[in-house]
Amino acid sequence: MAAQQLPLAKALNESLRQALETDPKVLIMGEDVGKLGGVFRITDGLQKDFGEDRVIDTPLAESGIIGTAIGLALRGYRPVAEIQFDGFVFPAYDQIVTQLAKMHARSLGKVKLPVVVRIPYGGGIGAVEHHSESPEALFAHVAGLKVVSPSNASDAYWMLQQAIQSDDPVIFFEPKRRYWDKGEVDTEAIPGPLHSARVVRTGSDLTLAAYGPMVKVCTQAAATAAEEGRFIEVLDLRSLSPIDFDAVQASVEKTGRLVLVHEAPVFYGSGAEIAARITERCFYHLEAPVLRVGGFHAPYPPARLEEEYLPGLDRVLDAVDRSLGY
Amino acid sequence: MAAQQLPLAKALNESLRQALETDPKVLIMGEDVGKLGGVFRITDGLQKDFGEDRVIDTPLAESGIIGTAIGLALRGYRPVAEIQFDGFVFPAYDQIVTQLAKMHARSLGKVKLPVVVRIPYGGGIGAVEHHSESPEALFAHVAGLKVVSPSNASDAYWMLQQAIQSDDPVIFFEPKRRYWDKGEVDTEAIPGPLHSARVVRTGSDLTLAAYGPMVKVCTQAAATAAEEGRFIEVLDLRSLSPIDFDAVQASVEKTGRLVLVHEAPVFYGSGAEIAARITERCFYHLEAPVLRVGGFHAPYPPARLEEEYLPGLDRVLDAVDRSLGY
Amino acid sequence: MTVESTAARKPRRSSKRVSAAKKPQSAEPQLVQLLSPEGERVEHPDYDIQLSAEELRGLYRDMVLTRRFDAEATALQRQGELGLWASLLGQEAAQIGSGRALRDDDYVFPTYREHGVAWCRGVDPTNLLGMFRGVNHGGWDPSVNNFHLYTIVIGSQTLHATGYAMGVAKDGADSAVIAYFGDGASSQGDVAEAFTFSAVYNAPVVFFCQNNQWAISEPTERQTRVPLYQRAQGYGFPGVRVDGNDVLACLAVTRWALERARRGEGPTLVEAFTYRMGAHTTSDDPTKYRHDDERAAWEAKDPILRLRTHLEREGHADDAFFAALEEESDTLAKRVREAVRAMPDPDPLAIFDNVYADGHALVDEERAQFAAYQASFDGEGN
Amino acid sequence: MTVESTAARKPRRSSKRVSAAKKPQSAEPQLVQLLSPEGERVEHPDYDIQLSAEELRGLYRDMVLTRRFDAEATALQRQGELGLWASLLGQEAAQIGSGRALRDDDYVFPTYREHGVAWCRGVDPTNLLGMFRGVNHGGWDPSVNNFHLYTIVIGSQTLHATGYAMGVAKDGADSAVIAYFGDGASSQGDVAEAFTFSAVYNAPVVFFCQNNQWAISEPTERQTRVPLYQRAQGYGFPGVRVDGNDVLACLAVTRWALERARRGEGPTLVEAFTYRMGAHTTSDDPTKYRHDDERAAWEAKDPILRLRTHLEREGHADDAFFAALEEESDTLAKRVREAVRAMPDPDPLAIFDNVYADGHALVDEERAQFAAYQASFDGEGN
Ligand SMILES: Cc1ncc(C[n+]2csc(CCOP(=O)(O)OP(=O)(O)O)c2C)c(N)n1
Ligand SMILES: Cc1ncc(C[n+]2csc(CCOP(=O)(O)OP(=O)(O)O)c2C)c(N)n1
Ligand SMILES: [Mg+2]
Ligand SMILES: [Mg+2]
Repeated sequence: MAAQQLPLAKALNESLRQALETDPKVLIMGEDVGKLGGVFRITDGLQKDFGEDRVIDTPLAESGIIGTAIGLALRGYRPVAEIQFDGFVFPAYDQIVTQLAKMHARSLGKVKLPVVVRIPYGGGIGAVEHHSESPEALFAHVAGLKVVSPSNASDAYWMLQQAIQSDDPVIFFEPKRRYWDKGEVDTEAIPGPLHSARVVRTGSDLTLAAYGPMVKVCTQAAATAAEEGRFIEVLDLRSLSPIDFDAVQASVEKTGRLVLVHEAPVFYGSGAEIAARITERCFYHLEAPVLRVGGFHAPYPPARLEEEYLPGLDRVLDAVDRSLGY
Repeated sequence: MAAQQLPLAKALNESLRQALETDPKVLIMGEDVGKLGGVFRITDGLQKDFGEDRVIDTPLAESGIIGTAIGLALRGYRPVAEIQFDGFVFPAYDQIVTQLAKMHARSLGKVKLPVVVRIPYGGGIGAVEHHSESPEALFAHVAGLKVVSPSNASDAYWMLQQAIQSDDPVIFFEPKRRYWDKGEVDTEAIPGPLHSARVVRTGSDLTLAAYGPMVKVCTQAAATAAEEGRFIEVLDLRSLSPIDFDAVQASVEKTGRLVLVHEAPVFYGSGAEIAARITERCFYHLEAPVLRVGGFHAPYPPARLEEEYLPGLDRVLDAVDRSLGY
Repeated sequence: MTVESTAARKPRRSSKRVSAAKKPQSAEPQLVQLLSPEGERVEHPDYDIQLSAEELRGLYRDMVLTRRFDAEATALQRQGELGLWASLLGQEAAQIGSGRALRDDDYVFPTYREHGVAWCRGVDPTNLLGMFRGVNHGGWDPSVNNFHLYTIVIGSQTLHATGYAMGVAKDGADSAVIAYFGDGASSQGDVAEAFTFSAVYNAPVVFFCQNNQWAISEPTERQTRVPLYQRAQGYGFPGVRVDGNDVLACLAVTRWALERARRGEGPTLVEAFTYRMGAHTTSDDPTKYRHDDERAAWEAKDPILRLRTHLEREGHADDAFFAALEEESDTLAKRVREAVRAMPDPDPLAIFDNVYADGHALVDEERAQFAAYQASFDGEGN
Repeated sequence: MTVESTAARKPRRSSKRVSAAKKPQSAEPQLVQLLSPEGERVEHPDYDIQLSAEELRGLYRDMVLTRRFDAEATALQRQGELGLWASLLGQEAAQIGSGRALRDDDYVFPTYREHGVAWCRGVDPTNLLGMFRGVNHGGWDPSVNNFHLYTIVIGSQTLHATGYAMGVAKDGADSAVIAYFGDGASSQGDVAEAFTFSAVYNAPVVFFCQNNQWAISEPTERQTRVPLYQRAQGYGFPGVRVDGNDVLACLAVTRWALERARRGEGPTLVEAFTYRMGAHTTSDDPTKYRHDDERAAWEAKDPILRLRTHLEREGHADDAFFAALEEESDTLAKRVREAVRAMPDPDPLAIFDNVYADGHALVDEERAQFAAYQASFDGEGN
C-alpha cells in the first residue's frame, strides 16, 4: 500500500486526505471543492469523508477565500485554499501580497500564517482565456511567500504535505497538464527538503533547468540530445522561492552551460533571476550565456496557437544547440 | 514661460493641466484628487479649474477606479487614474492584469484602452507600511502594459504627456521622494521617444543603469567615482516595459561592465531581466558579471531602517568596486 | 473599574421593534410575472406591456433560434469542433426579454453565456464561437453592435459597464448600459464596487443578474442568504426580482429599468430568477452535485414552451409559422456548423499581434525571432 | 420583426407600489441614542443599559485617558518623535463604548485608528506608537489581548475577522469577533466579500463602522447615497445606526450585536455615526476641503463633555474624581512621552528577521552579505 502508481492529480488528492486525517486543524476551502471535488477533482470525495466543516465550498470571491483563510489561520487552523485556475488568483492578489505575505514580519514573528494556496497553472489543455497562465514570478518576487511547483506524482504528494506542515504561506503551483501523468508514490518514504532542486538526469555538456510542467519536456529533450551524443543534465528546480541556487551552481560548474525553461513569459520571468544570479556565481565557468526558453511577451494565446506558444521539444533543443554553439 | 525651474511634482501638475486643456476627453480620477488635490498635491487646483466632471474624487476602491476607468476608455475617454500609494495598487491588480492589459489583444485590436495609472512609488519619505514599495516588476512582467518612470522634472512633464497620448495602458511610476527636486522644464521642447533610455553622464569604465529615484544616487556615485579617477557612464532607463536594451547594450559594449540599481527587491526584480538579456547580448564584452544593487528579499522595513535598506551611495559604490575588481 | 464586568448582563430587546428594524426579509419574494408557466397572461400593477402578435412571434422566434444555435454549439463541442461551450439552455427568456428591451445606442456588457443577448444585438452567432473553438479570445468588434466582448473573469465587466455609463452621463446622452452577471458573481468584490460607483455617480446602468441557481456546483445559498435583488437597496437603488423564464416580464422590467437610467434616475438591479437547465459548460458534470428532479421541476416552466402555449392559445401563430421557424432553425444550425468547420486556425505569428496598440520593441523582437525560428524548419519540409 | 421598434413606448408605472417596493429609504435615519448631547439619559425601546455610577465613571475615565494619550501622540509627532499620527479625536465614545462591550475572549480586528479600543483591550498605549515612530510595523502580540495588529490596507481586516469568526464557530466557542472599519472602507470590495462570507457561514462577527463623515478629504456622499447601516440588509443581516458620540448607546448596541453573534444569529453591522474632529493624520490639512463650522457643530456633541455633564448632573462624580483623573492623565502622558523617546532604533539586521517562520535560504544569504558589508565600515571608524 505504501508505494503505488498514481496520476499526479490523485497523488494530490491522497496528500490532502492524509493531511485532513493527521491534523484536525487542516481545512480545505475554495470554489466547488465540496460536492464536485473541484473542477479537476483534486478534492474528490473529501467533503463526503470529512464533512462540510472541513471541506468548505466558498462564495465565488477569491479575495474572500484568502482573506478568510488568513483569519482561520489566526484562529489556529491550517487552511489549504484552492484557486480554480491561474488566471483567477488576481482578485486575491492584494490579500496575498499585502496580508498573507507580510503578517509574520508585521507582527515581529508573533503571528504565523500556515496557509497553502493551491493553483493549477500552465497551458496545454486547450482552454479558453485565463485558464493557461503561469504567474509564478508575480509571487516569487514577494518576500514572505514561498513558491513551489511539483513536476511529478511523488513530489505532488510530498511537497503538498510539506507545504501544509510549513508555518509559512506557500503558493503551490500545480502543473495542470500533468495531472493525468502517472508516477510512483511511496507514502512511507522520507522526503527530501521542500526547497531543494533535484537532478533528474545527470549529464556533462549542458544543464537544463525547469520546474512543473516543463520538466517532462526537458527530460525528453535530454533523451533526444543523448541520441546525438550530447549529455545533458536536467534539474527539476521544484522551488521558486527560495531557489536552490547551490544545486544549479554545482551543475553549471560541471557543465559550463545553462538553459532555463518555463512556460511563463521570459520577460521578467523566473529565468531572468536564475540567469542573473548564476552568471554572477559562475562567471568564470560559463562557456555560453545562460539562455532562456519560455513564453513570449504576449497574452497567453487562444488554444489553437498554444502548441506554437508553449516551449516544446524543438524550441528547447534549439536553445541547447545555440548554447553549445558558443 | 516655456522653460522654467519646477519641482518634479509641479511638473506633473502642469502636465496634467496641459492634458486637460488640450484634450476634452482626458479625465483625472482617484481618491482625494479633487478638492484636496491628492495627498501629494499632484492634482492641486485641477478640479477647481476643470470641474468635478473631469477631475473626479472616487469612492475608496482601487478595483473600482481602474474598472470604471476601463469603461470610460471604452466610451472614448482618456482617464488618468491615481493610485494613492504603491502599496494600494493591489486591490486593482486584477483589473489591471486581466482586463486593462489584455483587452486590446482580446478584441483583436478593435478596442484601445488609453488609460494611465499614476503610482507614487518608492521609499525614503519616512512613511508607515505600504507607503514605500517599488512593485514595478509586477507590472512589467505583464504583456499589454507599458511601464515607465521619470527621474526628473522635465521627464515627468513630457513622459506623462506621452503616456496620456499613448493608445496603450501605461503604468506611470512617480518617484515620490523626488517630488520636491527641482529641474528645468521646457514646455515647448520636442521630447524624445517615451521608451528610450537616456545617457545622463558619459563614461568609459563601467555602466550604471537606474530609473526613477535611483538615477540621482547613481549620478552622485559617478561623481564620487570620478574623483577617484573612474569614469562611469550613467543611464536613466526611463522605461521598464519595453526596456531600451539597445541603449544598455551600446553602453556596455563600450564599458564592459554593468551595475543595475533599483529600490525594488533584487530577487525577481527588473535588474534580473536586464542582467540576463544584456549578458546574452554582450557575452563577449562583459569583463565582469552584471551586478545588481537593490532591496532585500524582505518587506519594506519600518522607516527607521529605510536608510539601511535603500541602496545608497555607499552600496552603489561598493558594487562598482566589486565590478571593477573582476 | 470599568464596565467590563457587566458584560454578561443582557440588554433588553423588544423583539417587536427589533424585528421590524433589523431582521432581514426572508420570506420567498414575489416574482414579477406577466405570463404564467401555463402560458396565461397575468396582470401586474407596476409592470405591464402590450405587444402585438407579430412582436410576440418575434420574441418566440428569437428564443427558438437562440436555443437551436446553442444546441448546435453543444453538438459541435461534442464533435470536437469547439474546445468548450457554455450553454444558455433555460435562460432564453431572461436574455431575449432583456436584450429586446435595449435600444441600438444602449451598450451591453455580457458574461460568457449571453448568446441570446448577442443575438438580439445582431452579433453573428458564428462570431461567438471563435473563443470557444480557440481561434481567438473574442471575435467581434464591440463598437459595431454596442455589445462588449465576453468577459470570463467573474464580475469584472460590471465595473466596465459602470464606467461606460459614467461616460454616457458625461456625454449628456440618454443611452443606457446593461451589465449581465450571475448569481455566483454577486459575491465578487468588483460587483459590489460597481454598485457603489454607479450609485454615487448615479450612472445610467442596469445590473441584470441571471440567477440560474447555480455557480458551477454551488447553489445560490453559498452566495447569499437573502434573495439577491435585495442587495441593491443597501446601495441606494431599486432591486426587482422577475420571473426569468417569462420573456414578457423580463422585457417589461428591463425596459422600465432602462427608462429609469435614461431619465437620470441611476442604476437598477434586476434579478431574473431562472434555471441553468444544462451543465455549467461542456466540461461540467452536474450529476456530481444536483438531482434530476430539480431540473424536471424547471422543465415545466420552460420559457419557450410557455410562450408557445400562449401564442397557440391566443391564436397568434399558426402551424405554418412554427414550421417555417423550424426550417429557419435548421438553416441557422447548418450555417453555423459550416462556418465553424471552415474557421481557419490563426497564423502562429498572430500571437504577437495586438499586444499593444502603439507597438513594443520586445514584441517586435520576439516576433522576428520566432518567424526566423519557424522559417528554419521550412527547408526540412515540415 | 421583433419588438425592438416598440422600445420607445413607456411601460405603465404605478408609482404607489413602485415606491414601496423599489425606492431606497433616504429619509434621515434615527440614531440609537441613550445620552443626549446635553447629557440627559434618553430611553430607547430596543436598547437599554443600566450602569452603576462606578461603571459610568469607568467609561469616562477610559475616554479621557484615551483622548489624553491621543493628544500626547499628536504632540510627539509635532516634536519629531513620531513620523505620523492618526488621531481618534472625537471618536472616543464609539471606541470605548464598543470596546467595553467586549469580553476577554472576543477578538478585535482594528484599523489604524482604534487607540481607544486598544486601551479597552489592555494593550499598552506605547506599543501602539512603534509603527508611527517607524521602529516596527506593529509592536504587540495580537494573541495576548485578542487585539489584532493595526491594518493599513483599507478593508482587508474585515475578511480576517470573518475568517477568524468562522473558526470560532468551528470550535464551538461562544466568543464573538469585531471588525472595525471606516465610512471610506465601506466601498472596498473586501468589505462586501466579508459581508457575504459572514452571512453565508453565519459567522459570529460584528462589523463596527465608525462613520466619521470623512475618508481623508472625501465626504461620505462619495461612498454611498444611503446611510451605511442599510448596507447590511441586502446581505441578510441587521444594520443599526448608533450615535457614535454617545458612549452608552455604543456600548448597548455593540453588546446586543455581540450577544446575537454568541447566540449563533450571525453577523451585525453597527454604524457609529460620529465625526473626525481633527485632521485625517498629522500629514493632512483639512482646511483644504472642509469648513470650520462643521467641526464647531460637532463640538457641541463632544462625547466626553456629554458624559461629564451627565456625571455631574446625576452627582455620580465629584471634583476629587475629576482632579484625580487629570493627574492620572498627566502621568499617562508623561509615561508615554518618556517611553517613546527611549524607544531604540531597531538593529539594521532586523530587516531580515521574521520574513519567514521557517527560514529562507536567500534571506539568510542576504543577511550574511549585509552583515559583512556593514562590518566593512567598522574599521573606518564609522
Ligand atoms: C474570478 C473568477 N473566479 C473563478 C472563475 C471560474 N468560474 C467560471 S464560471 C464560474 C461560476 C459562475 O457562476 P455564476 O456567476 O452564477 O454564472 P453562471 O455560470 O451560472 O452563468 C466560476 C467559478 C472565473 N471565471 N473567474
Ligand atoms: C487600499 C487602500 N487604499 C488607500 C489607502 C489610503 N488611505 C488611508 S486612510 C484612507 C481613508 C480612510 O477613510 P475611512 O475608511 O473613512 O477611515 P478613517 O480614516 O476616516 O478612519 C485612505 C484613502 C489605504 N490605506 N488603503
Ligand atoms: Mg449561476
Ligand atoms: Mg472616515
